[in-house]
Amino acid sequence: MADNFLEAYGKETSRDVGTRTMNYFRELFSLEMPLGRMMKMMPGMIKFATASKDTREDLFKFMPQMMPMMKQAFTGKKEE
Amino acid sequence: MPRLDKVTQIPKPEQIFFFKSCVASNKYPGIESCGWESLKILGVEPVDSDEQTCCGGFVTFANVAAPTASMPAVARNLSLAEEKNLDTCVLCNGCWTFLNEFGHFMNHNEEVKASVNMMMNMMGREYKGTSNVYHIAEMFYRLKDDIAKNVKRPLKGVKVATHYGCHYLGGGKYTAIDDAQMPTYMEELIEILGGTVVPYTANRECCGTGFTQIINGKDLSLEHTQHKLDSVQEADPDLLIVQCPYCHSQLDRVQQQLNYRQGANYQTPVIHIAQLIGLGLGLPVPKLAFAAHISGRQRLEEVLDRIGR
Amino acid sequence: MSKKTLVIGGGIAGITAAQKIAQNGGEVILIEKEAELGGNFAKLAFTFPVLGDAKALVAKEIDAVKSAAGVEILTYTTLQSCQGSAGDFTVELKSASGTRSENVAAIIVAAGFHYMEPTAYTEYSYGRSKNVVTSLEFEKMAAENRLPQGKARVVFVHCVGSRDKAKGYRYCSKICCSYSAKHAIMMKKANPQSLNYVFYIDIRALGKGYEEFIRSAMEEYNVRYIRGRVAKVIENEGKLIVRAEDSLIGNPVEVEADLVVLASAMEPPEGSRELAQVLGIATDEYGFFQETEANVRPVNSSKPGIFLAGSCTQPMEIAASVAMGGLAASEALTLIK
Amino acid sequence: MLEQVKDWDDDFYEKFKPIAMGFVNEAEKCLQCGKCTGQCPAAAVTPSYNPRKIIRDLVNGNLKRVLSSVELWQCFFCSGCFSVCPMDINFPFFVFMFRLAAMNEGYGWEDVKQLEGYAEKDYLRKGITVSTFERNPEVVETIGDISKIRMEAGLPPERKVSDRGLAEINMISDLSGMTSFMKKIGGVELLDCKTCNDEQAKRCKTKPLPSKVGKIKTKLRFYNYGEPGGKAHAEA
Repeated sequence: MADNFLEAYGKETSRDVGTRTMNYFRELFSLEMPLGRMMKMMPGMIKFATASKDTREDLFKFMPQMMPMMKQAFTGKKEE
Repeated sequence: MPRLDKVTQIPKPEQIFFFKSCVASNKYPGIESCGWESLKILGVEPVDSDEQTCCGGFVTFANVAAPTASMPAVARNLSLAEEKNLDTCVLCNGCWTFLNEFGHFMNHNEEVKASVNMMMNMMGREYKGTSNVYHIAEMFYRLKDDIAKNVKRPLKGVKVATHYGCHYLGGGKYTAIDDAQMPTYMEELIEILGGTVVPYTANRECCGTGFTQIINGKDLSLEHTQHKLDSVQEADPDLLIVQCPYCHSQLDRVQQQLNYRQGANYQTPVIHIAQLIGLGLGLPVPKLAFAAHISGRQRLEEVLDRIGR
Repeated sequence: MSKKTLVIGGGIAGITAAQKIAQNGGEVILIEKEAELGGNFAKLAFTFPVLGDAKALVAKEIDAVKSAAGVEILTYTTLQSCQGSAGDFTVELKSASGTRSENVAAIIVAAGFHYMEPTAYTEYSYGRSKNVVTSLEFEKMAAENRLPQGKARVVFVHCVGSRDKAKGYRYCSKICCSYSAKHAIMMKKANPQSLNYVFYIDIRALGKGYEEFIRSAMEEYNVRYIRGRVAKVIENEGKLIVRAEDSLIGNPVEVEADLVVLASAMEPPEGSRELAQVLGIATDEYGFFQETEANVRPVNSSKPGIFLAGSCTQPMEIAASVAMGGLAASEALTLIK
Repeated sequence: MLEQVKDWDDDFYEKFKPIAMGFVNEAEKCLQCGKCTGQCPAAAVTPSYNPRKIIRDLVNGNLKRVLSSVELWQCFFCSGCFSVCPMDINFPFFVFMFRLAAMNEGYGWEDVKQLEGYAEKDYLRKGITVSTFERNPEVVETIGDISKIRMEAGLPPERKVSDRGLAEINMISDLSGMTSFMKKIGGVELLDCKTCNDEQAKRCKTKPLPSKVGKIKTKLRFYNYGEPGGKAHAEA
C-alpha cells in the first residue's frame, strides 16, 4: 500500500485528475438530453406512471411536451 | 442587533405553509405541536400538506447524490406552498438554508430552473419561485408584540441560554434577520417571556453535529460538542434554547452519551424556541412533549413546577 | 481678478500647502471644519518610522502657518458652494457666524481621512467589550496613561476594514502595519512587562526606514508576529479570548489577552462625496477624490484649478501628505502669478 | 516529499467555475488570511484540517492532494468560514462538490456508505430522512414509545407522507440519477482492514464496516495537510 498520495497516484499528474474530474462534472451537470440519458430516465417514469391513477394522468398530460424532446434525442438535431 | 429592515419585510400573514421537519416530527414531536399551536395563538393559521417530504438538502450535503437531485426535491416542496399562494414557515435551520439556497440558485439560473420545471411538469407541478421561506424564530420575532400580549406562563427566574445554530446565522450571512456573530433576537424573545438570559463563552460555537460528522466522524463531533457543553455547564442555565431540531438532537443526546462514556454529568435540558414560546403562551404540558427529551429531565420538571404546569 | 487660494482642510497637507503659498507671496484662506488645526496628525502621540513627538512636530507647523503673512485661518467653517472656473472661483464659506462669499483663483482640497469605526466587526466584540479598542483609541489611552499594567497580553489586529470586501474596503490602508508596530513598541516602552502579539496577513512596510522599523519591533521589543487574520474575540470573565490561525504553522491558536487593538482602515473623510459634488470633481468607487493621472498628475483633480493633497486621495503616510501639499501649492501658484 | 509544480492543473478552477452551477465561486479572491481556519470548529479539534489550505490547493490545481485527503471529509458544514470570510467565499459548497469529485476518484465511499441508509430506507421509502427508530437502547429506555408522546401532544401517532408524495420523490430520485448513484454506493467494496499495517491503521479514519463485493473499490485516504489531532489520535 502506498504511503502518501504521490505514491498512490504514481505517474498520474493533477492535470490527468483534473481532466477526469471535469469530464465527470460536465456529464453530471449537463442540461442536454441525449438519447442515453433519456433512456436512463424511462424506468423511473414507468414506475411513476404505474404508482397510481392520478400520477399516470399527470404524466400523460406531459406527453405532448415530451414528444419534441424524444424526437430531438433520436435524431440528435434541435427542432426549429 | 437584529436587522430591523429585514424584520419589517416579514409579512404578518393570515395563513402560512407549515413546513414540518424530519427530526422534529420523529424525535421531538413537541417542536411540531408547539410550533403549530403557538402560531395559531398568535393569529397565524398554519396550513400543512401530507405531500411535503424532507426538504431535500440532506442528500446533497451527505453526498448520497449530486445537487441535481436536491434541486427538484426543494422545488417540489416549495411548489406545495406556491399552489396555496402562501409563504413557508420552517422549524429547522437546515430546511431554511436548503430551501433558501437552492431556491436562490434556481431563481437565478434560468437553465437549471427550466430543467427542474421539466421534471415538475411530469408530475403536474410547477416551480415559480414566489414563496418566501421564513424560519419560525423569525416569525416569532416579527410577532413579538403579540407574544408579549399573550404570555400566560411567565418564565420568572428561569435562567435561559441560547444557541442559534450555524445553518441559520452562518449560511444566512446576508439573509438572516440578525448579525452572524452577535445575534440578540432570541435573547429579546426570552426577556419578553420574562426569563433571564445567561451568557456563556461558546455561544456562537457549532453544536458539533457537523451535519454528518456525528455519523462518520464521531470522535471529532463528540469532542467539539463536549467543548460546547462544558461552557454551557459553567453558565449553568435552566434551559438551553435552540432553533434547530438537529442541534437539539445533538446537544440533547450527546449529553447522555458523554455521561455514559466518560462518567461526566451533563444535565442541561435543551428545548426548541417553539417549545419555549409554547411554554410561555401557556400550552398544556403534554403538548410540549418534554417526555421525548433525554437530558436534564428532572430539571425540566423542576422548571415546570416553578412556573406552573 | 482674485489672487487668493482656498485650502480646504487644516491637516498636515493643508497646513503645508498654505505655508508654501504664503512663502511665495500668495494669499490663502485656510478653512477647517473642526475647532483646531492639525487634523489626524494632531491626534497621534508619536510619528513613525522615526519615533518623534507628534504633538510637538505638528504644533510647530501650526504655529508657522498661523504666523505666516497672508494666511487667513477660519475654523468651524465649511464650503457651501463653488462656482466659476480656474483662476476665477466664487466660493461661499459657511461658519457659525453666517456665510461669506470669496473670490479665489485656485482651490486645494486637503480634506484628510477618517478612521473607520469597526462596528460591523461584531466577531471582534467591538462595542461590546471595553477592552477592544481601535488604534485611535489606543493613542488616546497611551496619552492618558491608561494602558494595561503588569504582565498584560496585548493583541494587535491588522486589516480591520481593509482588504475586506464583505465588511469594509478592498484596498490596503497602507499605514496600519507601521502604526501597529509603533503601538506595540509604545506598549512595550510604557510597560516593559507586557507581552505583545501582532496578527498580520502580509507586512507592508514600504519606504525608507519602514522595514527596519518593523524588524526592530520584533528584534528589540520582542513583539511576536503571528501570520493570520484574527477570526474572533470573545469576552470571558474580564479576559479576551482571541482565536486565529497561525497560518505559517497551519494550526489554530488562542491568545488570552487583556487588550485588543484593532487597526481600523483609513476611509474617505465623512461627506467626501457631497464635497466632491459641491466642487464638481470626481471621486473613486470608495469616495476618495480622483486624480486625473495617478503617476505624473497626482494632485490634479478632474476640474482645472482644483488641486488635491494628502490622504483624501488615497491612504498615505505623513511624509507623502507633506510632499503632496507642497506640489499642490506650486500648482496653485501657477494660477496666481 | 517533492512535488512538481508542472504537474498541477493550473486552469482547472477557471474551467470548473462556469459549469459548477454557481456553487463554486470567488475562490480566486482568497487572501490566504486564515480567518476561516481561525474560527473553524473542525480545525479546533483536529489541526490537520484547514479550509485555507484546501482552497489554496484547489485554486492552484493541486487536485491529487485535495481529492485524496481525509481532510476533505472532516468539514462540519457549519458555514462559519463563510460568515467571517472577507471575500465571501462559500467554502461548504466547495466541500460537497469536491467530495463528489473525490468519490469519482474512488475516495471516501466508506463515509457515504454510512449515510446511504438514511436516503434509501427513510428518505425514499418514507419521505422523512430521520426515522422514529432508535439505535441507542439507553434512549429507548429513557423516552419509551415516541408515537405515544406524539399522540399525547395531539399529533397522529406517526407522521405519514402521502403515497403521491412518495411516488414523486422516487421519480425525482430516478430521473436525477440519485437512485443509480446510490446503487453504486451499495456496491462499494470497502477497504480490507486486515491488510493494513499498524502505521496505516493509525492514519486511517475508517472504522471496519461490513464489506460488500461490487464495482467500486475504495482507496485509502491520506492526511495530506498535516498531522491529525483529536482525542482519538492522541490515544492511539
